[in-house]
Amino acid sequence: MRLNSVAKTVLQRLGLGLITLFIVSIIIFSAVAMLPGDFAKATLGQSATPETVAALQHEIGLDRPPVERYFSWVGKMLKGDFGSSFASRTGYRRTVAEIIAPRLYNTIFLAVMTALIAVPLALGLGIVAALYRNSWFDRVVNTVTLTTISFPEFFIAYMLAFLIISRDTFAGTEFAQSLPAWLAISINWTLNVVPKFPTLANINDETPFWDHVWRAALPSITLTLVIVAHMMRMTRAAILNMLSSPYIDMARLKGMGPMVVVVRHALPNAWAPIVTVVAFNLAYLIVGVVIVEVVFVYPGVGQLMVDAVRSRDVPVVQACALVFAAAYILLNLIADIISIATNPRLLHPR
Amino acid sequence: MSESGYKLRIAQSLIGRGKVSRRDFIHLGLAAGLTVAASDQIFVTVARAQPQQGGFAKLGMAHGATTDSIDPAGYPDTFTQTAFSGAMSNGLTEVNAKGEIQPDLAESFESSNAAKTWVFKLRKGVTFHNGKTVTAEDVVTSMRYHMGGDTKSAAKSLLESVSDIKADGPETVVFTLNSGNADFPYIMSDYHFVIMPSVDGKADWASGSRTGAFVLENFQPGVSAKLKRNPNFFKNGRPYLDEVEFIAITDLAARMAALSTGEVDYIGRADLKTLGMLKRNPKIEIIEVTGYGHYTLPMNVTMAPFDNPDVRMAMKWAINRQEIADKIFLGHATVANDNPIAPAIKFYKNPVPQHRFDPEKARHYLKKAGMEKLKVDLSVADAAFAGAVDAAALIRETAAQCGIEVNVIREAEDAYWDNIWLKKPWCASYWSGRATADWMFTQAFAAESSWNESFWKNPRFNELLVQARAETDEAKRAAMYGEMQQLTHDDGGSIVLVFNNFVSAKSKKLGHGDIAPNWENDGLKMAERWWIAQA
Amino acid sequence: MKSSNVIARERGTDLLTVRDLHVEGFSDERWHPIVRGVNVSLKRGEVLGLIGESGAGKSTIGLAAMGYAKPGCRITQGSVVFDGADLLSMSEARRRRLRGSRIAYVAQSAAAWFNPAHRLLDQTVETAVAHGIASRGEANRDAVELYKRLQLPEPETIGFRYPHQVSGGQLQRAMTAMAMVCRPDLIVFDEPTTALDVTTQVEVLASIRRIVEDFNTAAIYVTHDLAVVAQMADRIMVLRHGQTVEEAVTRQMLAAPTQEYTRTLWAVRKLVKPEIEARDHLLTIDNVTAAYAGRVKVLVDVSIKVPRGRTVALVGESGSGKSTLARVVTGLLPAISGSISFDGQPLPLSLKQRPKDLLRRIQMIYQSPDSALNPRQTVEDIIARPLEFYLGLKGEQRDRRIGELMHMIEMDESFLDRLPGELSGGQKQRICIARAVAANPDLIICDEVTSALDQIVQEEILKLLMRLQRELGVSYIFITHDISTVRAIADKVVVMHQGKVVEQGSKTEVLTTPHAAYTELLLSSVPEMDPDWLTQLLARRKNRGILDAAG
Amino acid sequence: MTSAEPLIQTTRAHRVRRTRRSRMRMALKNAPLSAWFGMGVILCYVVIALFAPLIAPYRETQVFSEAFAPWSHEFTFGTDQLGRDMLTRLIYGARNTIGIAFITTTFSFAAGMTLGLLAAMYRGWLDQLLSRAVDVLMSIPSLIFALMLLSIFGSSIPSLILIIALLDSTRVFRLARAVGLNVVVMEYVEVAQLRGEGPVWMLRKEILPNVLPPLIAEFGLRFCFVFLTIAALSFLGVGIQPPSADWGSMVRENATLITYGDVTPLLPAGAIALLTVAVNFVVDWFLHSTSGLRDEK
Repeated sequence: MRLNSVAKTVLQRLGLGLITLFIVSIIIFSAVAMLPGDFAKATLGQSATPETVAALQHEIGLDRPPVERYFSWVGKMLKGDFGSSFASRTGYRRTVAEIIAPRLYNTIFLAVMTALIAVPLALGLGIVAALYRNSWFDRVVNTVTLTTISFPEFFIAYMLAFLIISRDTFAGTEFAQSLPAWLAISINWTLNVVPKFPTLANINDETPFWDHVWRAALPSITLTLVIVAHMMRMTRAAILNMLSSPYIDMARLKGMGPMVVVVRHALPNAWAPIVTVVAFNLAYLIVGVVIVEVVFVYPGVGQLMVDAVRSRDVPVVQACALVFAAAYILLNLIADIISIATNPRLLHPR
Repeated sequence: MSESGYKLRIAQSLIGRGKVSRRDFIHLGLAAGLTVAASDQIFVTVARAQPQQGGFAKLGMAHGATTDSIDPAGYPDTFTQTAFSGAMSNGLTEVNAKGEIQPDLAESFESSNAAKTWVFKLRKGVTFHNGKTVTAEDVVTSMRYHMGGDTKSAAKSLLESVSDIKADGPETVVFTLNSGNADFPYIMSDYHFVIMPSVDGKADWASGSRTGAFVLENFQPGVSAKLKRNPNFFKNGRPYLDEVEFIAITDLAARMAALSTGEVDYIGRADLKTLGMLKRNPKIEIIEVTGYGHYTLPMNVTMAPFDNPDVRMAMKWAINRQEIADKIFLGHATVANDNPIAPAIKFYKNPVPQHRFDPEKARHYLKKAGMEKLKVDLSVADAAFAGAVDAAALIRETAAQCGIEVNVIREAEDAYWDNIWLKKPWCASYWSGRATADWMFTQAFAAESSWNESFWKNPRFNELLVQARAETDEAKRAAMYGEMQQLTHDDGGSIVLVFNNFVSAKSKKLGHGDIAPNWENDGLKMAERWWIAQA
Repeated sequence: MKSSNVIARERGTDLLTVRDLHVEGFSDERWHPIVRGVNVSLKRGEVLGLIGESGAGKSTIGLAAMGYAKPGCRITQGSVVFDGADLLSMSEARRRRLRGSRIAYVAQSAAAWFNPAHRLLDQTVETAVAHGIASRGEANRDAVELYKRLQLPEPETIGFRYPHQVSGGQLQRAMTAMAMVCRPDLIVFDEPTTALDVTTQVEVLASIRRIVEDFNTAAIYVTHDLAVVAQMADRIMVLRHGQTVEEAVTRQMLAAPTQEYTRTLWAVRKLVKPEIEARDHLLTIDNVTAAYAGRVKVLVDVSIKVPRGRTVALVGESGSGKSTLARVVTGLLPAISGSISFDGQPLPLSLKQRPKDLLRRIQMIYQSPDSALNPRQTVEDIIARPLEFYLGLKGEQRDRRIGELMHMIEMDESFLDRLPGELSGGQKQRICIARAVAANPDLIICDEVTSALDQIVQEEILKLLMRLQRELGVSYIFITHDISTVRAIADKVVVMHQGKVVEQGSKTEVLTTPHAAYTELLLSSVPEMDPDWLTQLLARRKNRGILDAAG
Repeated sequence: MTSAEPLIQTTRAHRVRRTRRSRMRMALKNAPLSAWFGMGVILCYVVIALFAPLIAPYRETQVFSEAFAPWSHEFTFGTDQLGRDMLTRLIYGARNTIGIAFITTTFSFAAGMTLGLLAAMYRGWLDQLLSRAVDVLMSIPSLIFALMLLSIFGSSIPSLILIIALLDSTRVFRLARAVGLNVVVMEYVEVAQLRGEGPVWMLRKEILPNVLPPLIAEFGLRFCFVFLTIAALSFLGVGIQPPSADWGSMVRENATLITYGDVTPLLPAGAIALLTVAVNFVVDWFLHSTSGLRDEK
């Protein structure tokens, strides 16, 4: 009976999700159609002549009216066929699925890796900040995280790259020479403690697992810096909100220590808002990392989509948009399910 | 010269072939009266200067997109050009480091019938990567791939003057042109015109089987391409490298960082802003070559106010080219003189006077055109060339001092070539340059060319263009091209700002000879020509 | 441990001694005194009642007795000596060991004080297990034993439920079990029955009293309800503004209070309105049935007549449907069937169908003035709106009328530019009354308008309402669960239970000779000032077997 | 009655006319140090933005001969790649950036808040329709979508503002709706409903004032994030028209310098960061003092 009502919610949400995907596909298709130029003109660029453009348009079917193209795309989609990239030629088919699959793997790899660092870190910092609110620790963590989110991502990425480069070059800079020797040496020593993470994350399908982890380190750290602040602030706020609940006073009056109060009594009730913000950030990790991908040359879906938009490769754009939208919808759904599962009121109705 | 000195010289020549070890060489040096350090120094210098066999190079390219393919109809940018045309394939001819044309897959070529008929003889016994021998038939189908009504090739227009190609036996190909063209072999060196095996009468590009120094091993569009040495390459001793990997690094800072941290050994298109800082790294060397490429601001001469030659002249005097070269290109560019022919090109003649920023002259011409003040729109985007927007900002300031108000409009980068170029009265444009004066003029200034970006139709110029093309007397040709260059300078609609330099950077462990100026990355042939110095 | 306690008790020493306690609270960026120099002493097994109005500091003293100050409060001065050790000067870790194990706490609203994320049993035994007093298994068995003693239904399995799955009275008993699990020497009860219905309250009081007696636990019993404290406490201390007013043994305190303030507290219970017969009816509710969207019916076949210029009291426990009836009359929840007529005319069932003038004639006053007043509007905005909206008053006319209304509710015009947050509870309720009266209504529905207020304030509000009725001839539907309020204001009484009218008639009729069994149960459950009332009631009910039926 | 009288007398004796202004003054008096710091910084920024032409040493687009000039007496922060004074660009950047961010945020709040509150008030199909539409918009990657829209409509400042405002308004909608739902169940809203008030009054007088605190806090945060969006968009090649200076684009233009430890790009980035931190300090205090969120006790 209970499970049924949860299952019903899930099914209902999945249904809504499918409708959302459908609308997203229409919006994206129209947007690409409204973009100036098309695939043929974009690839031929400055050297385009009307005849070559027409020939290319004909080959990839761009000479058909947009509505017809959309519905033939939908028809194939319903059969599970994502179609082929416009970059395909006769005898050289590049299906959208085979283009996206490895990149989606990379994107998810990076997202999971970052989440494994960022989520525990954010929860830990948030809990400690809530426990010792208004302490110097709380203030420092707050200000530092605020500062990290107020820098553009690419800027953080470049600064990390600077640190890595400085490992080798710091000693030779004028700045280092202007410093007292002991300071220069200790800075240099500190820089060399930092592992020499690769500034290029150009992995491919042959990259071994641990090498993949190693190469994805800098992108992952950048993203961690970007998302930790949000999650940490939310965790802190949610727990503080809970800490003003009577049952927390009760736990204290029962003689429970501060750690038990937060972990056993406040946290289980704070899951819903925390999970929501974590899901939001995970969605961001999958959907919004274009810039980090570009800066570290990490072959993910974001960069693929931007490339595809630039070259007006409609089938790829469509597929990327759907993958992103689906990720967003699923993550939110999972967050809702976790919220239900951690709330006895919803899980065990009277 | 002592005997040991003689041996030392012999040894020096052997270093390059990897036949003398460092230790042996130092012994020889000691025998010749040198110190250990001095002979080691000689060894290192020589070793670097001499090609070495073996090694693996990672080359960071400034381009690369997920839509890239090995199809020679495309090759939109340096990634595909360098990896697939330069490293993997060959054309009939190539341009050497001095800018001269030389046979490549062809053994020799000659023209007849006032440069209307061109006969190319192929090298014997050259094989594709799949083992098939290259025949004249393959050349014909490869060329036809870029011709005809249904071709999608970006190089189609280059072959528009070819009326017929036919194989004359297995090793001879005959091209028949509509009109004489003394520079036709240069056209054959274009990176699109790679020779592919013919399968059932069609050019088979998809298999990737070509004739080049490297065989494609792994290609991930927009990410990287890995190639390994072709053991059967027809040029003796080449290539030197065992393996190369081309890596697409489109972000400037990422490219610079990758070189600084040793992730890659070479980067194309270095960041000019941070070049000075990169230079401080002792392991890194900057390579700068003046190319044929140039940046222009075409004015549509069929539209007011640019239909008035005096207005065009006023504009030409209202721009500070030196400032643009210094600030936008940080000195890594050569000031041009409204003449699209680069100094390195044959028949180059600098027109007089040199156009420079001169408010007096600009006002003079403006007055001559009957105007006190002028207001014009300038459409730019960095899609035209990196720095176009900034250049426009500078032009706005200098033109203002000449009574010309330039309204800078930043256009969308996407579809810039489609919507802005050839459409707006005044915009920014870029030409990667052509190896010959004729080629450049024919594409960008000839009356009938669809890329005549200023819609300039000067009768005398067009008459000279046809004459010069078929003229075989060098001196007469030089005079004709000289006059044409003066015409574009005085009357033409294109403001040619500067010639760009190809600025790239490499780790010192990469060795190379003289660098070709025709394209970036050593004429796109770096993979074939470069090596890893052992030291 | 137990044996040493026994020895100590026999010696008659104090278990708890609070000396010169001062507590401050932080609000408006400032520290304000809450408790100002209170002394308390408590012997083993003794129950002390703390009584006073809200803000008297009684709960704060209760918590301070555990060495605890709520977040935002601080103990600034004094000592709290428990079994020979000062709670305030000992280390936090030592204090923590005492809490839960030797001093326990039972809160007012168990629903909020239980952690919604854990099962009852886990929460009950947490202290015992955490303090190492019992193993998990022992503690579980003991908890079940306590549940039994506290007469919880299904004691074996109720521990596996979550707090939201259990009723308020049961939760309050489960919380007592939680406090008892370590067999503490002292329990602080902070208004443990205030949020409960009267019939439930009786049972919980009985359970608490029994278990405290059984284990001979000392207790501090905090409440504002004199009748309740009379049943529970051995001694009573009266508090006001954080200071002790007087302290005495229960019977003596009830019989002969020495202080004026105590006497005013005692006097409140005596307000009674003489009943007046009705002449004609303003509102007639006929066979009305109502339900919330798609759910079970909350009102079944209800028929009530409201006499003009008189007060009808709607009595019942929570969930009896009395507030739903108010929503039906106002049109917020249109009835599914039945009809309502107002002043002889049929009343459209839905709010949307009623013309503005009809809306004006029926006004409503809510239980909690905090949520009924927009916190961002000044008093003037609030009172002026009906004048402008219904009557179209402007300028001087409007200002004059506002002045009249303020005078009517006995408040100065200086309050006009205050925000609700700057007023006391009683003042806010007066503003709500002024807002209702401003519309010149014929009928005002009062939904538990006094139950959130202190007793003295309650009385003032009731007097005000009665005066307004005399002056304006307005009719009231007065929803309440408090029988003394009914006595104070009603002409006619309607008793509701589970969505139905159980009994209705004139006040005297219903209150003195109840016909329905439910009415009788309800009336008999209202605590009286007699300290023996609970004992006698339980004895009487045991004879008749009522308690078992209701439990 | 008798006991009410003395109460009135005491309040009259202490009577202070409590206007909005005096309430604000009281709140300001008790503001913590961090809030004062935040307000000081914001005030400086606003003054700089308003009086940019008076403060800046040179014209916004004035070009000097030396590009990348070092810090000197003449050019406090040196010159940029075209030889324009960095300090001047920063000062004008404040004007353009803050102006654009402010207009954008205002638009997104006007739209998001109105629709969100309407959805909360009416529920039913209107709520469903708007909520689903917002779901759809939010499930499209916003940066890439903005890039596409800017390519379609051209990257002029008005379209930049409208597009960012549109994409931002989805979050505002969600927040406004969520907060609105908490307010519409309050009894004072029911009172207004019973009185027969129309939707405009309900929205403007009953609901809006009570949802403002969290929304104003969000306004502060969103306002800062507009800079970051502009910076991100200019990274992808669409941004503000030159030669106008804006911090987001300035960070982008000079970002590559940071990989060599040059501090130039830190100036605009630091300007953004300082403003963000300042705004957040003020927002935290504001939320605390209006206790819209029980963040701290």
